[in-house]
Amino acid sequence: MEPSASPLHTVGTSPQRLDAREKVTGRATFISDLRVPGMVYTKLWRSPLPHARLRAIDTTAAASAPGVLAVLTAADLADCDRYFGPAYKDQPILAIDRVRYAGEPVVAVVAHSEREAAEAVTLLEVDLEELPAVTTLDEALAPEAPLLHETLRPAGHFRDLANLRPIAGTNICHHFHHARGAIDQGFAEAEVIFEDMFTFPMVHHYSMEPHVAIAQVGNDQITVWASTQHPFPVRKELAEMFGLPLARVQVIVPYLGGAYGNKSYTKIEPLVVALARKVGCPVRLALTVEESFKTVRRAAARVRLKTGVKRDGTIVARQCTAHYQIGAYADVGPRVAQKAGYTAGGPYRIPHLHIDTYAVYSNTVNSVAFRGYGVPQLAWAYESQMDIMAERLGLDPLDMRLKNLLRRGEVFAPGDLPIDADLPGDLRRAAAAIGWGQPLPRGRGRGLACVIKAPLAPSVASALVRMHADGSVTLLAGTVEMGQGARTVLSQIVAEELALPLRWVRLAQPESGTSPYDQATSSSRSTTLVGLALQAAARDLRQQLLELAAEQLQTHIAHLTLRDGGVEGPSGRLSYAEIIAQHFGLPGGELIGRGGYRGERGAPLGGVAPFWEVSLAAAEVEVDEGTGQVQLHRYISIADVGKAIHPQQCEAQEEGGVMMGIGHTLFEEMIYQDGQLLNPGLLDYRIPTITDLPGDLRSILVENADGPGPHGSKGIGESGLMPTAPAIANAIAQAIRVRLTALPLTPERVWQAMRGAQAHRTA
Amino acid sequence: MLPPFALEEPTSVHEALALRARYGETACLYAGGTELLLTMKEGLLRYERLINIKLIPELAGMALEDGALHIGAITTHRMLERSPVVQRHFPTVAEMAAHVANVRVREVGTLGGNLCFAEPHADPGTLLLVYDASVALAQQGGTHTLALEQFFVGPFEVALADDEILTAIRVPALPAHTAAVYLKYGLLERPSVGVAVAVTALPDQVQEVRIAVGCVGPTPRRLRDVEGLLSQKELPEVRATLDAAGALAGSAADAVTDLHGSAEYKAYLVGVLLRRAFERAYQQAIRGDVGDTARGRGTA
Amino acid sequence: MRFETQVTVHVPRQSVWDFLWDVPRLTACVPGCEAVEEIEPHTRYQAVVRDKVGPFTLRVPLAVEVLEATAPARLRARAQGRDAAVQSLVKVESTLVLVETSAQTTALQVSADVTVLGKLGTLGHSVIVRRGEAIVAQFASALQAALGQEVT
Amino acid sequence: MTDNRAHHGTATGQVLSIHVTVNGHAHDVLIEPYLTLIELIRDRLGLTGTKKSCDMQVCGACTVLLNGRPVSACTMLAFEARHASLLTIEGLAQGEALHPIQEAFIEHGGLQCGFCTPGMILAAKALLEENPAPTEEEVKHYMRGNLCRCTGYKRILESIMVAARRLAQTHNPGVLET
Repeated sequence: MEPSASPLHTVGTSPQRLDAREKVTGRATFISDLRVPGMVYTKLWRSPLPHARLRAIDTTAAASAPGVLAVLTAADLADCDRYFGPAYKDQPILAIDRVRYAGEPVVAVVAHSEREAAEAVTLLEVDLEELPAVTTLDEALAPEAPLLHETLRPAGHFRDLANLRPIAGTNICHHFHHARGAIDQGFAEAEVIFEDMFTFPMVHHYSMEPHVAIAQVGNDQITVWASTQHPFPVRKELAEMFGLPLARVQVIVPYLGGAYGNKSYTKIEPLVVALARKVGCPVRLALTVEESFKTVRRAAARVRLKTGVKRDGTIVARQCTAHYQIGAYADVGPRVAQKAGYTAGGPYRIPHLHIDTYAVYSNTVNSVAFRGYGVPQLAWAYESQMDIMAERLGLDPLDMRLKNLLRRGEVFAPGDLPIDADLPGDLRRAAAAIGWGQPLPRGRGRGLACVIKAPLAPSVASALVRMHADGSVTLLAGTVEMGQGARTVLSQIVAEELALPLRWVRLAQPESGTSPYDQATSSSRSTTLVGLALQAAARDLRQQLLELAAEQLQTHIAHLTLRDGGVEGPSGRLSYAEIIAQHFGLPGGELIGRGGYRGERGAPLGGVAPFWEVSLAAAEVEVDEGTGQVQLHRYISIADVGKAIHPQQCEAQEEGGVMMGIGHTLFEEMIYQDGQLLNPGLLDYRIPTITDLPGDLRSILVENADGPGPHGSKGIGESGLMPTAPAIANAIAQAIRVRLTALPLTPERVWQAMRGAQAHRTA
Repeated sequence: MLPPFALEEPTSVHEALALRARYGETACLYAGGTELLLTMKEGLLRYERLINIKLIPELAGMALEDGALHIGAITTHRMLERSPVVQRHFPTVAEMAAHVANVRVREVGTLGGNLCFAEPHADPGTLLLVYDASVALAQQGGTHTLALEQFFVGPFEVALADDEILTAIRVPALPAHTAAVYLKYGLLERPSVGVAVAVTALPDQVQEVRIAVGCVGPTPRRLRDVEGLLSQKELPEVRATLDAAGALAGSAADAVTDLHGSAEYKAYLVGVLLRRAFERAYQQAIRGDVGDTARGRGTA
Repeated sequence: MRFETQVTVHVPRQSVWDFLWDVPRLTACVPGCEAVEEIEPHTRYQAVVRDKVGPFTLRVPLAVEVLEATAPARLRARAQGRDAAVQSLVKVESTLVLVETSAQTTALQVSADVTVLGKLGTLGHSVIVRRGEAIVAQFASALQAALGQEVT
Repeated sequence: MTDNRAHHGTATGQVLSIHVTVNGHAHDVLIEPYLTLIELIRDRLGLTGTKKSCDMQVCGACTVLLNGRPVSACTMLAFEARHASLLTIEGLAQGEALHPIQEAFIEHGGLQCGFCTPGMILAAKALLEENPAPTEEEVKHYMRGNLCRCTGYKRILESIMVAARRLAQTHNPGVLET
């Protein structure tokens, strides 16, 4: 049959999500819903101590418990490389000789049922010899601090981590230094110098679906159904650890129940594979929420800023020293410190810049990728300090920002992409939308913030578009659908190129063995870069169609156009089905289009930013001067999306980001005491609810079609949450003339600050 | 995942008491289970048996008995919230119930269970104290009543013997010209501070003030010393005393520093909520619209 | 969590010190302390401590180790153990400082660093804090009482 | 530990036979008294639309309707469904005809990753049956116990308000019930 002539030119419209129907009916399959025949279950014994030597493990009672198939420790896994990690291969599948954080997996019990495995875990006797632990930055950085790792083995996964710089004899696993201009000269030229310190706590992603994986091993082959944003890096790591060719490792990723970075790179996959190898049947590990809290978090940070300005508000110099408290194992910690550090100057013109960031190990849960990738920690500092400076200089925070914001085309860093957005224009829109400058009742205030982030660079993506005999197409790409709407948006991009109705386009779920390589579903890159790869593949296919049609219609390509699922020319029209049937001489076969994206190398970090992810926000708050409680009346979020392929989802991404940002701004914090996480669950760790929705939450999309992606698009996946904290803190400062420098801005912190200020005024 | 247990389902209080007597500490009464099952899943509590008391007719239902509200032990928070009788005669109780946890917990959780489990961060006990509520405790010998104030012993601890069952809660009507207000406050899932105030007043004449504080201390408690500071006074004098009363209430609340905040902050909040609750209750009392609102989380 | 308290007893410091090594009588002062056995005199002991908060009971076999004994002034010990049923681990490092306030009176400073790891946290931090405070206070007053008998 | 296993020993034997109507279909199932409702729904009945997240009645991902009332399947005993009518997300649509709430969530972008969606939609259904014309404040109050980490809630709120208007138009919302 012919594809119906349903409306084409889908780009820029907001069609129904292609996954929506499955998801509202409960038919969408998440990994936690999968059942593999013969599957058995594992539960883990985790260390209660933050740092200890493993003296002895008595597994006898557990091993003889009902339903138990195997009880495994690191010693049983010696026949593979037992360490993994994207920056350093420093994380063991199960603890080896030592445990480095409370919650680290030590023993795995495999049983016929989850219940039997859980019961058997309580029978394990593990003898630990406690070692001194470091759970804060100060402890970890102390001169005589116990070291978490004596030796480090770089993983060589990232081009931009080619030269990792650990500092020997310390817990610092990476020191990133970046300088422009001459800092001393800069401070000499400055008329006023500001020095401030800001802190950002450990926070947890809380994806609704905790980590889960199922592994099947056999016939010299590994198959893993994994809740990962990174099927290809996971495949690489598994292949290396278990000594298999990439072609023999299949990583399959159905829908993810949220991720936000917590399912980036390798997490629990090596463990389930190792266990499946031992017991000879498929093994499933589904973490509880508490276990996810003990698996991933955002890096805490302490940021010191020394900024020199002219009295008129012109910034001349900035020195930024930021320490990121990462966990017991590096994961992407070093890269977070580096990539975020690179943008520590913010979206501002700062001639003399001197940046040092450090990733510091501690006996705590691993800090992993988390939406914003280290930038929210720095933006919290530099956008708060911007208002501190404006106030002291007697300037309007809006004017001071406008004076220093980089203009379109200005150099951000030599060799990197020049600024590709109209930042002053965007900021004016934010200010206008919030009614900047208009009078407010007592207790209310407004705040602004603008942030810039560099995406993953250089990166690689490849894609295939298979057109079947009836003209419908299957897209093959490595992008994971984790809620961001990639399946819909990427399908729109191809439907547009091939003049097909969206219904005729389907993006297959990523399977590392069959989907073409994609580096990562992260860093706000899928629509833009995978979109480019798919667009190229679609154009390749389009060209094939045109050439065949030209031959079949005996005309020149120049006279042909694609419309409504067919090719039209002066001498007539052929549907794609007809073209394919004529070409193969039967109603079968298929045409395949190939496309790819390869990032440009160079720039200070090794890859040129394909685009800058800029984000601006304006907030209006009211502070209850009795309790210190902050109420958000209005919040405006501005995202420079270049071109919105699916406007509704772009706005929704922003809104989701903003609410997540409101969480770490107002209440989220993982609290450690005696080396133990005190609040690994929703009774004591509070994430935003629908009642936290600001009175008026609006996201404004800036569309200047100036992005590198299809139709001028840019990524905005992280934009929403990056400026939230400083925008709100700046509004609070305007409302009650109190400046907070530690997140979260809990009512108690606000109250303490108000009291402090009062005491200060009366004194 | 719950540890295994057996289920007993008595259909009369008599039968239930017999089971209590037979199994003692190895069995636990089960009504809504919202708190019990959580702690059992955590492995903190293990019982050989749960005794489901929801099939016992005597424990169900709500009724007005000579002005007082009789609430069967297995009455859920939702029933309290939605009962026309409660909404009409004890609107503050209905409002409080409407703000307990979330709707799913309210649908299942019972008032009796809530009081017996005595999780310190709970709402109902605090408000019911200012009504001088009492609980009916059945024993094989018969039933005796105990003032709610005496019922609360400590965190997770109440004056309920192993051979007893709480069958009902009795909530006397407030005196004439009296309004009660319950204000709670918190950032986390469970409330951090709860303050209940009942004010009996004529314009500018404050006759009686009852005050209870919950969540902050080990148990909800009446603050009679503070009540004394505010009762039988002219309004201006009461207002002048409110700060002192708030401070006293704060220290009397016996706060500790925990994940909900510092003891200092909680003590301070008790004072803030006390002042706000008093003003609201006074205004309603003199307007004659008794009852009024218990306000939800963070809306102090 | 750190808990501290101080009591004064009308007993010479040396006799207080001696009392501290009278294991049966000392452990009688520790709330919930059941069996105690001496593994190695003045250095290592094995004890079982039971505690109850409402329906929640904790039964912890504790390995006690004397870390420092400076007669007759200062005694430091560490106790550690885990309740398998509740999946919780308890660590207590306690210090007793004896200050001679007069020939016949001694001030006892009791301090304890208590760590409770694992599921027990679910009960709520405040509950554990209160129990800790209570236990240290009970211990101190029990000591006072026991030593009180000493003089009479 | 041994004392705990002793505990089990005395308790494990008991099996209950319950009759329950799930999404309109009658089931007679044998269950242990300690089986939770979510275990019955997901593991025994294979209805995986009901999701498990926080496991402590806070997040609402496991919300199902028991005789029309929203409950957390994670912390409810399965035997409580005895003689009851249980509605899970799989039972909301009539074949391919979606419930107006489902349609509203699709049109207004009330979902992203979709993990909270089944519970969210069922909670909204219970709300609208109880209060067919809620204010935004009433929706927020009722839905406070259903968490979403993706959407930021704005479009969920919109979806529910729109669904309410549509349901009000259809004279008899009951027809869509199972």
